[in-house]
Amino acid sequence: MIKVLFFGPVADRVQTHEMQMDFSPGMTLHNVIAHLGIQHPGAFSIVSLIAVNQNQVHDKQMALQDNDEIAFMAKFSGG
Amino acid sequence: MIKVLFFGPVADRVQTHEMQMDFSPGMTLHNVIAHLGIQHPGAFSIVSLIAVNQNQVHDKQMALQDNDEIAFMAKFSGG
Amino acid sequence: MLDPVRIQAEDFSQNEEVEALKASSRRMGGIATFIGCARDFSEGREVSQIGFEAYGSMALAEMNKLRSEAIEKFGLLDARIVHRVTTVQAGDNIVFIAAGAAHRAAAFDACRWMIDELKQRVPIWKKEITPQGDAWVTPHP
Amino acid sequence: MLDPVRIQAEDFSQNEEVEALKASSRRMGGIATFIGCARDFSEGREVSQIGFEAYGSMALAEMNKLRSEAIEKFGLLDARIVHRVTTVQAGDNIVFIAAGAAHRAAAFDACRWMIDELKQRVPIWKKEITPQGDAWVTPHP
Repeated sequence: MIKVLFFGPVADRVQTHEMQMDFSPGMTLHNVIAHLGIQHPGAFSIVSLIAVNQNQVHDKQMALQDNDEIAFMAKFSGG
Repeated sequence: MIKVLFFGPVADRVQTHEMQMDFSPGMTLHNVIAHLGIQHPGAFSIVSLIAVNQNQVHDKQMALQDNDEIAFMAKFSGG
Repeated sequence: MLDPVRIQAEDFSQNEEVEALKASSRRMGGIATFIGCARDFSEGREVSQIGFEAYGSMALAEMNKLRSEAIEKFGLLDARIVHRVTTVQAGDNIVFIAAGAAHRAAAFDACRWMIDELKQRVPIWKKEITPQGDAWVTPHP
Repeated sequence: MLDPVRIQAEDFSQNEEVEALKASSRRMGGIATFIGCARDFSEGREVSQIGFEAYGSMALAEMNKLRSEAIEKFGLLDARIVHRVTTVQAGDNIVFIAAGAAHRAAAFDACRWMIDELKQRVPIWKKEITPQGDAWVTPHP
């Protein structure tokens, strides 16, 4: 299973904070983005940071592992 | 009367915090400095600021008024 | 003793935080702090409340990293970062940053650097709740 | 309510000072504070206590001027300056400065400016009391 997290404005647009996706060997971050981006284009248009296991990731070709936690995030506005 | 004040390191060297001097018409700040400077050269060597009535004064030819308050001060080290 | 880096709903006490900071060293001569609080209006709109949401585990990890980096970069004796994640009213505290150093220049530089970096790097989002409706805040580019 | 500019022997409470500062405006988004405290050594010498002496009336007048100038110069919503004049132990608080503004840049700039100016302009002197004897502090040129 891959755990997918959404926060703040992104969560509002996806209308959930969390979903699960089945893991399949060879799966990349790009596969997840492509799959979810089609269903939630409005949410993904404001995604500016992606983290895998709490670390920011720039390379969308990154291979995922089972039980990874992916977070799709809009620009931070804390402080 | 002119009130003369000393603080911190200057007061230590003069060995007092306050003295009175008779006022005479035409008296200038310079007169006071000349008079006290001879008696307390060690104290006056560290004076770097002079205030008359709580305002810093640069012009030693300044005429004094009766009841003026003069302060002889070393460099500040508060904070 | 409270942890030097925290995300919490409840308010913080500056007295307690500064006390804890000072406890770490007797060589501390200067402490710079920053408190961010909720304004009652923003960009011309009236704001009655501000809501916060955080990616808690990542936010806490980033805040800890930020603190360690600041201590290293500015030669601090200690530093603290506390961010509230809850709904606050106008005037309420949001974030607290403290930097303690032997001398004041390092404390000021570090405190400012930490709040600037926090805004860039820590996954927290704020939503302004106004009489006209709610809106997530979009940071200026 | 405590006066925003004070010289006093007793310690101050950051909580109380920040509360008083915030009470002046609901538009305050950023508060920068500086706390100066007594280090247990200075220039390599062990310092057990620090004594302060002030030209009280002039010091208070200068601190009030400093506060007004900072509010004007940096567009602050409010500012506070408290200096203790007494004998303090290592770790004790000496001076507190706070600057509150709509945004953090002005608060930081003003807070730093006020402590820098205070050291230059306010007639207060400190004496370090060490096991080897007392010595008035000579500020660096």
